[in-house]
Amino acid sequence: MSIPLPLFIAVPLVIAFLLPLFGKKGKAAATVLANLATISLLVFAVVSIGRTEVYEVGKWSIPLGINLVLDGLSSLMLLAISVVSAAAMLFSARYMEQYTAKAKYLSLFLLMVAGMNGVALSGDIFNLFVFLEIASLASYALVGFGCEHEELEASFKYMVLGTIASIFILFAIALVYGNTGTLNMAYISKAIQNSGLNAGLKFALALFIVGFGLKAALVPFHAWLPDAHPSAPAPISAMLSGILIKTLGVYALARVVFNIFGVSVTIGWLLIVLGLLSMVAGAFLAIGQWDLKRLMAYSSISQVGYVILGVGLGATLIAEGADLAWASLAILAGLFHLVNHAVYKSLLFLTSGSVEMATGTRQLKDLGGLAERLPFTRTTCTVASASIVGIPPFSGFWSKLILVIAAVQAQFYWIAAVIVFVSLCTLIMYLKVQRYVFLGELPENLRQVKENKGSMLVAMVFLACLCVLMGLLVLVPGLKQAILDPAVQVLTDGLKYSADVMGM
Amino acid sequence: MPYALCFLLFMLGLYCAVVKKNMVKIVIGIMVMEYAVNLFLVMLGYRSGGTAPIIDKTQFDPATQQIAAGFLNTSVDPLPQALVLTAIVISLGSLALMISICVRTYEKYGTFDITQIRRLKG
Amino acid sequence: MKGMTIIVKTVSSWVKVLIVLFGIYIILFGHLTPGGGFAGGVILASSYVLLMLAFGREFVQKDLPLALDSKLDCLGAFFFALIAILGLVFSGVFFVNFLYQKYLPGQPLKLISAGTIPLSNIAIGLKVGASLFLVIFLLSTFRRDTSAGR
Amino acid sequence: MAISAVTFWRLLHGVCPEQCEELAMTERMVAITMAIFYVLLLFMIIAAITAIETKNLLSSVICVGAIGFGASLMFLFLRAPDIAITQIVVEVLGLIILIRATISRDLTFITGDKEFFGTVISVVIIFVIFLAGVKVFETLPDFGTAIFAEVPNAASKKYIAEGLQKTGAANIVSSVILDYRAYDTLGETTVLFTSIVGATVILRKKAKKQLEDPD
Repeated sequence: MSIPLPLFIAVPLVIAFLLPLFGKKGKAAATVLANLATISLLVFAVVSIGRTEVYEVGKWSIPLGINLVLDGLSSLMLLAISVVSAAAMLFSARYMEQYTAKAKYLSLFLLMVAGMNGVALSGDIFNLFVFLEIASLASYALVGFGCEHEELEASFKYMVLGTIASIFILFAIALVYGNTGTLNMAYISKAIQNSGLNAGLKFALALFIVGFGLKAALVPFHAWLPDAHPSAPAPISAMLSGILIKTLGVYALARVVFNIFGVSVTIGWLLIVLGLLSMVAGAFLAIGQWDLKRLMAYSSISQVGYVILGVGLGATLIAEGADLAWASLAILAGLFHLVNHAVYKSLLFLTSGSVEMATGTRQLKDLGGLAERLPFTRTTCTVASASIVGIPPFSGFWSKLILVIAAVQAQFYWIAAVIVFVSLCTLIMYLKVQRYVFLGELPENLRQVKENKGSMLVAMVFLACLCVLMGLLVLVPGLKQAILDPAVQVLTDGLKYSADVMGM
Repeated sequence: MPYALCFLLFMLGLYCAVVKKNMVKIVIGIMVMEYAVNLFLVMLGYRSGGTAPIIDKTQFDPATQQIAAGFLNTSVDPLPQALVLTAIVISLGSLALMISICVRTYEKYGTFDITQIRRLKG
Repeated sequence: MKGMTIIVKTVSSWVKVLIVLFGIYIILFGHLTPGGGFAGGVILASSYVLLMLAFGREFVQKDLPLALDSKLDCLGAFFFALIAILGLVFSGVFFVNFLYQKYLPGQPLKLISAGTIPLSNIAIGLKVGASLFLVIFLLSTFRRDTSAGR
Repeated sequence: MAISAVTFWRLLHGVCPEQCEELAMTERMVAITMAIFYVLLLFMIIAAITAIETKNLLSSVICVGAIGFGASLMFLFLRAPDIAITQIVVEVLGLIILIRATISRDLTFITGDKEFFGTVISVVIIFVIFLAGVKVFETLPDFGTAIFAEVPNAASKKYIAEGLQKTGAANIVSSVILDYRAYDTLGETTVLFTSIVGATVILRKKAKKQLEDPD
């Protein structure tokens, strides 16, 4: 059975529109409904693996109307979004009991999911902008959900930078429209292939890179992330770090650079430099943090660097005309790391939420010795840490290994060295987390701490199992061919995208 | 040349949003940027001596279902106008949310000055 | 705040009717003349904002309770999404203008034409009017609460 | 003078009946329109500078209103009456929202000294980007020659030619936003919905409750 593509957006939207109608009494029903929505999205995403389709909304053939494009990359993103959102939604069922206005929270959550799905599926550049705004606005509100001093401050900072990024993107869209006269991504791509890049389009590309770079929190533009991600409630931190920055930033950037404008050596190196800067700076800043969630937020910057590095390496290799196999290897590493990071970083944030809910603090210096009190949280956190550090056989190991192999094969030995070095820094970070949260002496005031039960546990165990099993995605050839290879194919094919979309 | 003036407006807004230390001023800078982008989009679709893309009774012949050729050759581009309508609504939405955050922050901190609203480090 | 003087109250209660009528006109004729659901909705919202400024907040609360307003907001958005989904149900494709293409072509340049476009305008007008009034009301009440608290 | 008055009246009405077509195409009319554009743009830039630099927040907000109404007039002359109407009503509500936020606060005047050095650097950077950007606009088609007229098979051409027949709406902009690109409008409505839910969430009285509370 094939799912009509608009359902990916319509289901969360309609439920989000209805949720605020549930008052205080209908809170349980609202929670169940919202969970049903995310789980059905997960089912849709799994069913749609391997499908490629162009859906013309309103029966208007492109470029008259808007089209939705489902290809390998989109379905990979949809899968990642729905896995993380299903887990985070399950986690919030219990976690969000400590806040008021839960129905509105659930509504905003689903709106964010709908926005991300819309971005992943859109084949029209302006439509991509609109859905990007939905996801961003929902995330601004969710960051400030607690309404405390720090949360509001972080939310304002995030909102200002995010809105400036959105305006840059809109300006770039206007420039693209002024130069090509169309908004459909396939048609823009074709027009650019016919006319070449002129100064206007180059400026638009620069604006796109700044805009999406701000959304992805790459290093010169990262100022908002370490404030915004820790301030949000834990499931939202998991969503933001796990998937939002990747959909709005990395995915959109990759789509624009690879499929619309086409790669060039300059752009490839720009991405590599941005990726390396993010990796190194994020790792160094993370080591010095004493706030559990803030440490994880800085580590997100560093990990997104890996993804951008992989994608940028691929872009450089393609543009230099090197062997396509290496380029696909680098891109494979980047995308695989994207999925891996989505899973283990959201798990890490969920465990941090579990610790915070049990103890009421997230300062590393106030914690300690929780290994016995919180056995499940401890185990899942260890699994996630092992993954992020890259200990075999956990998922992070495989993506980093592939990235190193790709860098060595492309004869960028120093990049491989940096990757290994940053992995060591990551090891130090998470040893610190283990040492100060779970080992050491249990402080007096934490003797009565109890493990969280119910939906929170289920969500964490679900993600931990995924962390262990993710390695299979590259080890089992069938899975790799079904999920990762089509996504890599979309990027390596580059400008063939326009012909593909118009042909379907 | 009108494009350049429009871009100047955009840069003024950017300057205000980046340099100013007052929350309301930052919001104002963002609004100015939004005006500039909207204007720019509509300007892209303008034709000298054009007409609005709305068909009225004088330009439509009900008998033959034909639209007057004059309309087809002079109508300005409807697509950027549709985009700008969407963009205006989006900017109004983000304005409402941003002002709510400002007002709530003011209640907490008692000031709009972001140099004094600094509990988070870094 | 108990509102303004009797002159303002009398004038605005008259003007309010005109504004509401104008808003409805803009919404209903959105597919024929400039305007549309969004502009009309904002005009509807501004009529209530005028009432709020003239008579004070309690009066408006009686006329249009906040809970009802926020329900209207959700329902307006829901109806618009419903129009899209009905396209999927009736014509197999999301957002098809199924009324115009299948059931109710109407006469060009007449009020009843263009299928789902006027319906969408009405849904958007409802949604926009309710939501904008809601946010302005919230912002002004919020200010009063905190200043009273100090 | 008389001609310009007539022109002005016709411009205000946005639509141009046939009998003024030959008049509309005269260079004089185009020149007058261009002059109006320049005046409005300069007016908006001056208002923007005032809004940015004035110390009084309330005057600053009112200057923003002036930019908005300038933009609305500009839209009218750019033959976009839909946007002009929307801009005006949005401007009014936006101003109310902004004034609600600023007026009768303790602090309507901005005090405190500026960091001179940082400001200069930002001004220089922004000026350089501006100079770079001005070059970029030379790649666009000249002002007044719309891009869609030059591109073969542009979507906009079909909207104008077939919009009434295919969607039944005489207002082509309406047919674009509610039929051809209705999906965008669904997104737009959702954005507004999101921001309103977000605003109610941010402005709610109590955010956290004690977990021990038996609901």
